[in-house]
Amino acid sequence: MSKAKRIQPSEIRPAPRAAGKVLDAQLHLLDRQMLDVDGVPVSTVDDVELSGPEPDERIPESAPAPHITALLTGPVLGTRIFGGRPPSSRLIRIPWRVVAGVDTVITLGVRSDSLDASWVERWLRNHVIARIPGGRHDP
Amino acid sequence: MKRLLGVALGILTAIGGFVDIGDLVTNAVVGSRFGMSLAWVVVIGVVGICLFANMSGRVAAVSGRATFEVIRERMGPRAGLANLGASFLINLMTVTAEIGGIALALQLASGVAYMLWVPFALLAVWLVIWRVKFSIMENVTGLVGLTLVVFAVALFLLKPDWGSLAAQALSPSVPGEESTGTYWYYAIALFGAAMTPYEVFFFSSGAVEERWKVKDLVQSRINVLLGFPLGGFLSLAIAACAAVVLLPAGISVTTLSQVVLPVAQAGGQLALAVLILGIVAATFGAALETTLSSGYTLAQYFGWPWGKFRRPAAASRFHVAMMVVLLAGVAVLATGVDPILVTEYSVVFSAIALPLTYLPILIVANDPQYMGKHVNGRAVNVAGLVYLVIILVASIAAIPLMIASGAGA
Amino acid sequence: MSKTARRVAVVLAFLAVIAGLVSGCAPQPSADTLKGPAKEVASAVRAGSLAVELRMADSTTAAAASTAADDMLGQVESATDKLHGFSAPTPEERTVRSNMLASFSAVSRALLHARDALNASSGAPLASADIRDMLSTVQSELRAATDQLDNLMTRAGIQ
Amino acid sequence: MILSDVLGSDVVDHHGQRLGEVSDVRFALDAAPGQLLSGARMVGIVVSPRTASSFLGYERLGLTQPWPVAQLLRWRHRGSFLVLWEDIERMGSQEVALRAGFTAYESTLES
Repeated sequence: MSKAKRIQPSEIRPAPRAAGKVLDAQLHLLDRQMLDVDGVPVSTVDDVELSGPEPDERIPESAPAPHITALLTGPVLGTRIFGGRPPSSRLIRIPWRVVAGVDTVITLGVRSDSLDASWVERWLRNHVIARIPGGRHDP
Repeated sequence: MKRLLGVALGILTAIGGFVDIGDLVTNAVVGSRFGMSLAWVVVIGVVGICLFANMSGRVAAVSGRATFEVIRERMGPRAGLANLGASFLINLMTVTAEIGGIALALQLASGVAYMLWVPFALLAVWLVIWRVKFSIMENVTGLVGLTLVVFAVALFLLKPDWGSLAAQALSPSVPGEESTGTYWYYAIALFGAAMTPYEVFFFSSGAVEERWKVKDLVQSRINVLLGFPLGGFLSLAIAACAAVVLLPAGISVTTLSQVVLPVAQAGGQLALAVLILGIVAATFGAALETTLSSGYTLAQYFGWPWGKFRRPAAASRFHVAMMVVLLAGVAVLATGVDPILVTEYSVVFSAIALPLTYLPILIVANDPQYMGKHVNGRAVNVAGLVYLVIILVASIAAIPLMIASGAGA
Repeated sequence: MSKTARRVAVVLAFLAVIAGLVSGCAPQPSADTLKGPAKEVASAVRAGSLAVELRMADSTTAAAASTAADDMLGQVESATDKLHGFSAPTPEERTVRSNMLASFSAVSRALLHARDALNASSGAPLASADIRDMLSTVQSELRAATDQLDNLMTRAGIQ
Repeated sequence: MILSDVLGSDVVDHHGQRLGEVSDVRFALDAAPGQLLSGARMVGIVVSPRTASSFLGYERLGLTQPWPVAQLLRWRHRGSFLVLWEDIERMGSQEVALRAGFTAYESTLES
């Protein structure tokens, strides 16, 4: 606990109002369930990808604010728990443009089967479940 | 009529969930060693499970979110994973114990060694999970499990000294034979058996499976308030039967074959047959619930599609996870470990993991973003907090007491 | 990530403490350690007795009663193993232990007979004199074994 | 960059004096309208003086029940503030540096 002594800003002003809906990532995005256009669970939001800035590089004044490019899922969860960072190529992305709504769940405007995020589900379906008699029938 | 049928969900979780192998064994052990002097714990446990099952059912009905989705979202990935690990381990232990319980009950019925029944029990449980509709599953095991009422009938037939039973229950004291540490260890075991976390996972996920809406809340409350006290009543009858017959005879329960002795003495072969049927139904129902619960918790943490209302192909990871759990449970049994011992440990570990499950439920039940105007009332919050303190104390005390009492030896 | 490392260290330390406590509480050799196994066997033989009694009254099935006898047999075996595991440093303790072991094996024999008799009682009508005789013989054997063990426990100061 | 890079990072002012940790990143749905939902523009970061574990959101959502839990979490997060994107000079997984003369705003969300 040998953190440097902390200082507190002398004045805290009322926040300016934003025009659109305001989201806090931890509160409203991370770890929420994502449902596809038919209400089928896709995955959880394990992390969020931004358009910038480059880590540890000086941000020029009046640089445009970054925006969310994609919601991430899959192995990135492990790095959130145990630390580290996966290579960018291993991230499974759900592009922000397919996100249709943010509430207690995140709704997507596309079908689950069209997303990379559900490849394990499809693999197990085709290689295990569908091969057992009754696997494709309603219970 | 439909509403009447709906109450069966409550009765199922009461019989198959409240009275499962854990309650059967723990209550009989306690009755045979401590008489009715731990009855108060069952009462506290019943009130607690009513409170939190009702809360988790309400969250599921209003928001459509089952308990473990809420746990992940509120506690974050790290604490959520710790909770998942603990819950999953306990679920696995409970699945193992329940399948062992089915096999032990079938051994009592047939005289054929229980090990030979394990593969049949496994196959039957898996087939039901694979093919049978949720509502049929819950109604059949629920109704057949009701035959456990034979414990209460047996208690009447035994013509016990009701006054002394009541005295033991109302002014509890540690019997001279036993140490205080052991008494409190079993208090925690009983509490854990009554409040096992898988019940709320199952209950809330079941509400989603049955597509409960806000208008079903009244029914959910009836289910809980009727079903769980019935389960608690049966638990007390089990303990009382053991207290009346086995305690005076100097028999302390360690096997399922001893649990049934009082009922056989009171009601003869017919009662015994009914009882074995009830035990098979209750452990079978609980095996289904715990297997499903382990699938629910995993799927809800990782956001997979889940539920028996989907065809297996539409919830492939969920079904694969449950197959793995069932096989793992049977692998544990194949080592020759005593299922009753697994049961006794599973209820204590349940008690240890309780706060991880119940705190997030209490918090989300207060969040208007999820609950709208159906947030907890003041009385429910006060009761919830009181229980949170009890749960926390039980959870912290469990391991020291387990060590001090040599796991109840 | 030093925070994570610290958390891991705390968890590991906690586990180490628990492991230490558990191993520190392993059974120590003393006369008191006889108490556990002795009580287990005392309970087991009584349960066997009750099962035979219920079978004689036709209250229970052969399958359930013989399962009970078989379970109790297993319990006596595990108690015997436990007793073998304890060391008895003084001569008196050795005597008590060997008497106890003898008594356990008497119980074990009686339960074995009980199980076989209960098994044999299936199918045949209970009224048959053979079965009744057989069951009452094992019942008295169980009683004798119980009395022997009880005496031994009283003498050893276990009650 | 991804969010977990910055969440939990230390926040320092331009002198390197420590202010707290990044407990959340705030967005507003007011960027260029997309097909389904507007783009999510980063508004700023929420700095908590003590802990990054945002746990449960009591600190910003005006939740008051059950009160002992609410009070405890609120107390853990007292003094949290919001810093806008324009006042951030550098963002990294160890440290987020603010520009000289940054402004601290209230971090509460109106719900």
